[in-house]
Amino acid sequence: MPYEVSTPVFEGPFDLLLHLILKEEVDLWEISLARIVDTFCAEVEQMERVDLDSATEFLLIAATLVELKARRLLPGRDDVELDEELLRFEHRDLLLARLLECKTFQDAARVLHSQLLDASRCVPRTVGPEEPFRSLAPDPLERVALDAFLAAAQRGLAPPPDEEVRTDHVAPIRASVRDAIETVLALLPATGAVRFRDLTLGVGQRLEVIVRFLAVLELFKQGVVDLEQTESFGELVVRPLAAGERVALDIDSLAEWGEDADRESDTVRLTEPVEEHA
Amino acid sequence: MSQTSERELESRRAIEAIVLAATEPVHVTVLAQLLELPVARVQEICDQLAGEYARDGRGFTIARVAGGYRFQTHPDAFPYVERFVLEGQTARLSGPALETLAIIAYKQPVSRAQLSAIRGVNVDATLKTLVARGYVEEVGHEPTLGNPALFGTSRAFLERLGIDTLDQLPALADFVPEASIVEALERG
Amino acid sequence: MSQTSERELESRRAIEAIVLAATEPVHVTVLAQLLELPVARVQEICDQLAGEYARDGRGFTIARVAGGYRFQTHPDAFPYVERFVLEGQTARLSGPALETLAIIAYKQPVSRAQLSAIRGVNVDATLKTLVARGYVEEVGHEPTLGNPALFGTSRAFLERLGIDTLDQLPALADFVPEASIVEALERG
Repeated sequence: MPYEVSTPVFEGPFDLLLHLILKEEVDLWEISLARIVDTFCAEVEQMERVDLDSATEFLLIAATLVELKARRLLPGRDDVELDEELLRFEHRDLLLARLLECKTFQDAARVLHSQLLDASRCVPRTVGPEEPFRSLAPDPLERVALDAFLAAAQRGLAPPPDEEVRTDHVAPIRASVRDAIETVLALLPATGAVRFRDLTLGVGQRLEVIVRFLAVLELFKQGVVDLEQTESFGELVVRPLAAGERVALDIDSLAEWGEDADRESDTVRLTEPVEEHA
Repeated sequence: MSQTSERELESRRAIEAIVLAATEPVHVTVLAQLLELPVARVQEICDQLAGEYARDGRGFTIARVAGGYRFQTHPDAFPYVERFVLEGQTARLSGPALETLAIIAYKQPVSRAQLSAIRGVNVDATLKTLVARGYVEEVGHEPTLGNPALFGTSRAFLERLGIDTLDQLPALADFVPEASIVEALERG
Repeated sequence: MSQTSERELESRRAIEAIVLAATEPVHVTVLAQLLELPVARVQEICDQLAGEYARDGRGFTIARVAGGYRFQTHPDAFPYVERFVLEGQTARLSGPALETLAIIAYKQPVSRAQLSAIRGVNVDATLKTLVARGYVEEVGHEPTLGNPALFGTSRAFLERLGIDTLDQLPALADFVPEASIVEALERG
């Protein structure tokens, strides 16, 4: 039987990402990530079973992309530190390197496949000797020691080693959305509007900018402020609603941001059930 | 003319290749059918080939055995082949075959499906080899749909391994098989 | 003179007979020992034989694979041979299995974790398949915590690829994406 590659369902996130980029369907840094996510979801739906590993890895990559993109979209300080810029390239290069590696081995596998195919057209003789030689041959099992036999059983029945959960990609969370809401409330003028850019003046960490953005979103959700953005990627304007229109801030709902959102931790608690948000 | 000799070359090649790769003597009618040639013509070609091998002093010939053709070694090379065979160079169990045999030995009786599930690959070819070698035999049938065969090790297996009973196999001590294997065995 | 050519004929014959009787490639040193000839001479004879088979349009050849010699069928005869060897042939490998195999072939020895990192997915099941099929085997352990196993390709891998050594694999550098692709990725 000839060797065949199975129909190209995407195996893992690199495959998919590579495919998407090379087909120029998406430009990861310029076009909305939503498209990648949509395409991914469409692919996942076509899979016979959802592979948790792939999905997880994809989440990691998507998160990296979101982070990179967020950094770009959020109003930056003019004096962007060189270190940070370099870090950004590093992230990007890491991803690029992985994608290139993935592509390299994809192509190597293709050649390997055709070599295997070619080789399978030359059928080796494995018949062995004819009689009377056949009965002269010692039995192969006679040369197998009992402990080697045991070892073979152990290999054959061995469980795969415990999987190691890598968490080094999870950034420690230092900023709390709850704190940021308070800060934003303090910064909001009583009347008139303010640019989001101004709400983040003097903020050093990108992460803090992101958290402050989340705080603004929360305030918008709760009906404390209104948001305006006249064009894509344009200036984001935050306008506090008049006292009459304003709804009282529901501090309890902030609980979903997590009491321990500011914990300094680089571990993920895998035992916690993940809540489904509507 | 050139057309004929091309066809001629193809037929000769095909016969040589088929007989070389086949595990049993290939019956002359099978060759005739495959090549779409009369039986007599196939015999003619085989005779011709044998003649050429003899003329060229080859270490093998194509011989007619039990109505079929097979390659066999030239009698003059007997001492070399004998030494080669006696040294056990022709008899080796591949790693995967040994592992499958070990699984059968420890988990018998097992079905083909259980073995495939544990190994993660289709075990048909390996199982065939093990049965042909006489290490493994059918020991019963499962009482489930289709009554799949159950396999176990043979008396010859014990003898070759140099033990009297299966109890003398070293214990798979402190060895807990992975859940998926337990499942495969339970599911049957 | 006649003495020499008699000895010569005997060696050729013996090599052909031994390789015909083997079930797997016969290592060149085994042949050299059995024939009491230098390794280089054995290689010379085998090259000569392969040349004669090609010249005579034989349906087989003697090929050097995984360090040894074996008889194998001529690729042109494959359509005929195919029917006889369907059973023994190795089943196809899936795309992911091939990619993992390629990584192992070029990066060996390589650990499970390294493979997963490159593939971006868990490779446990694929690795198990490759090991069970005999393409891949454990070749050692990393001297780090937990001593994770290191994997490499097997002899059977070379045999199925029909190559003598890993050096005969196309250079990995040939597959490094060309500038335009790197650019596309960079732009992305």
